[in-house]
Amino acid sequence: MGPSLAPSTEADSAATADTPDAGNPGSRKAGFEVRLANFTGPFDLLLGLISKHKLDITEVALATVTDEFIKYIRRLQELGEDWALDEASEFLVIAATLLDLKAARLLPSGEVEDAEDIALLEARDLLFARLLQYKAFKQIAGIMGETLEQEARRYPRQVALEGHFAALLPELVWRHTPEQFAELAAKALKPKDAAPAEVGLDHLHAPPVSVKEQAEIMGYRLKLGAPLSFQTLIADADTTLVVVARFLALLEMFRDRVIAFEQPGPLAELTVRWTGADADWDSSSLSEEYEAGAESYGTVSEENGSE
Amino acid sequence: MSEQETVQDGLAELEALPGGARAALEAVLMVIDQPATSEELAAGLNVTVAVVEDLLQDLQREYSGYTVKAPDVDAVGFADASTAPRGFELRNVAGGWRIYSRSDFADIVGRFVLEGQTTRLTQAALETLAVIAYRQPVSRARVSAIRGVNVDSVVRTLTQRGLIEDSGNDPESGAVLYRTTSYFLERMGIGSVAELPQLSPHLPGLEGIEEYYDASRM
Amino acid sequence: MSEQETVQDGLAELEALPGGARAALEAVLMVIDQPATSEELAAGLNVTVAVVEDLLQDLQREYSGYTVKAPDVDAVGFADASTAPRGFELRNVAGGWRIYSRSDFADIVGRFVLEGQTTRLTQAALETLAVIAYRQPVSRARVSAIRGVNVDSVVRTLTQRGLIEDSGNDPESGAVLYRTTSYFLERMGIGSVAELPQLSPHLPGLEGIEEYYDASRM
Repeated sequence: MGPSLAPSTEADSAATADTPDAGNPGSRKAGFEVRLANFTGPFDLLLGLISKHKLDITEVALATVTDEFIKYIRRLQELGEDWALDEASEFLVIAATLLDLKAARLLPSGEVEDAEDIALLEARDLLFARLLQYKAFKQIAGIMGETLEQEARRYPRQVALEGHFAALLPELVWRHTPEQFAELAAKALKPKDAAPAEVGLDHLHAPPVSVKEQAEIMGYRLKLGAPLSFQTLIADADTTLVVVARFLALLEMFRDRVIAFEQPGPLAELTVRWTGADADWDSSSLSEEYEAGAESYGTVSEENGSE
Repeated sequence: MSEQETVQDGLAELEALPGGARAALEAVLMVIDQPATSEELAAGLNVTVAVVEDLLQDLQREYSGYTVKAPDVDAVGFADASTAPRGFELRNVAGGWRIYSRSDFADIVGRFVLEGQTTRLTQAALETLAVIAYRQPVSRARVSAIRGVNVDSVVRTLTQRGLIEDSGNDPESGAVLYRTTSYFLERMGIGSVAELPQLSPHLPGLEGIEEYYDASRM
Repeated sequence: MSEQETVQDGLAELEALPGGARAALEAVLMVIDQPATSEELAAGLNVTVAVVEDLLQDLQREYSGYTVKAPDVDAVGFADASTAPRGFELRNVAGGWRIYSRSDFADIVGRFVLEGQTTRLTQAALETLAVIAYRQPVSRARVSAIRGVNVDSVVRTLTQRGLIEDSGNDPESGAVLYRTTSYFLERMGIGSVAELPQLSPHLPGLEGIEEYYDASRM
């Protein structure tokens, strides 16, 4: 602690600035309402109903929700509301979870025949739990943020030891030669590569199917211009895993706003159309939920928030 | 000489000084730069933990504006200066005692103390911190799975800020596990992670999922 | 609005806080590390120097065991706690004010300080010292970024041990910069920092390391 004596307006504002309650989605979400054939109400309530099984996720036209949301955000921007971006990125996270959820629910759920089907069923429940958990942690994070801010208004006394006490300290034992010290410095200064999070075990159980790779294939086909049905897109898939990977890839691409879905009704044929203005889009912008390395999905939600 | 006697001598010695044991404790509180436990303070002052804890509570009350003798003060109809809150407070956080400036004066104190000022955490950092706090020890991959995004850079920032730390490796996967630090407790103003708000009220419609998802941890 | 009025407003504002202007001044004095002059304190509190000097003298007297209302206390024959000296004192050293532990308790404080002190630097302290030695002058935030952990307490230890010192503020960020001391050179057995061994033989592929850190400089 080496406090400076210079009065600082910057430090001052850091200590006093009020944040709009960044952690409480309830208070911020209040504005956005979803209007669907089978549901009208705030987005949060929609999530709540889905999580309580009172509304089947497969009955929710997510495209409609998204369209409405985009309209809502545009309106906010026109009104000069500066938290539109926050709300938009939060929506993306939640919508992505909903999409995953819907993806899992839409998968054929007939007889449980093999381990793959069981895995898919479990994945569906996990997604469910994840959605709930995510919401809970979001609320808790809001509470923690408020606590941290309140607590930051107290400054601990942590002054340097007074000279006469410092003089009492026993002489340091020092056994390093300059060379050993340099070695230590070299070690300490070496850039630290992020340690691998863990050793992946997935490949031991199933042949790897890369969502990213499938996204590239989907992207290539769709960029030709003509809308394609999902059936066409998976016609050459030789395993269920490839079908799943392609579907997830499409969801990811939808999240990247480069494609659009059309589906006249539940379980009707799903048509996919390229809408990306950016002809340069490639799969490297995909989330690393499936692939390690990229950062793109992270950036939207990582950098938004209260700053 | 028995230990009991030594301890008694310690107290007698302190009481002989101007201001007594209470002032001696105050003097020690002036030089600590991190929370000190009542055991550490008792050992340093050579008195029992019970004595130190009484003294700490006295001081805490006094700094907050109520002297132990408040009724007497009322009785003589004289509002002594010591019944007004002081500019600082004594708090028990992260398992130890430490003196802090009172939060009412944050704006003024902030003009003098530039460092130690922490910039506010982003929403992403807060959420990651929350997950780690409630799931510790936990790997980055697991936090990622819960938050649905890659958390590597946020975890790095939190580590640099001293809010979380490496707590060894998962015996199965070998993944680095993270836990919150005592500095985190200090910043939250709590004594231990057990004092964090309950998570369950924030989990809607949880029936069954809890056991399924994470029986051991909720 | 004249300057005089502004200053008066500052005082009224302080008096409205719990404990008033005196507590506000106390709050500042309790947490500053470097002694502050009455001018600096007056500027920070937004009151006149005369007001601050009155308050400082009040506090100094009170800490030493005499409240401003001591005669009243005598009159009612009641020795209030606040008339006993506190464990700390307010001293004016080299033109600046700061709160210190009271010298009567030097023995006790000294004993407390010595307890738990080791004569050896921890690995964390050594590595931090090494980073500072080779990157000086350098801010704590940058050392933190390089080491990937919070180094606040280690930097305090190294300062306390006289191995590093404050070398002014970064012109851009205002952060305190640290450099090694002549005591450090003495312990290393070298005449100047220039005599520290070159790093390159120990660090293959060092080229570009500067850019690496500067890019992510915080």
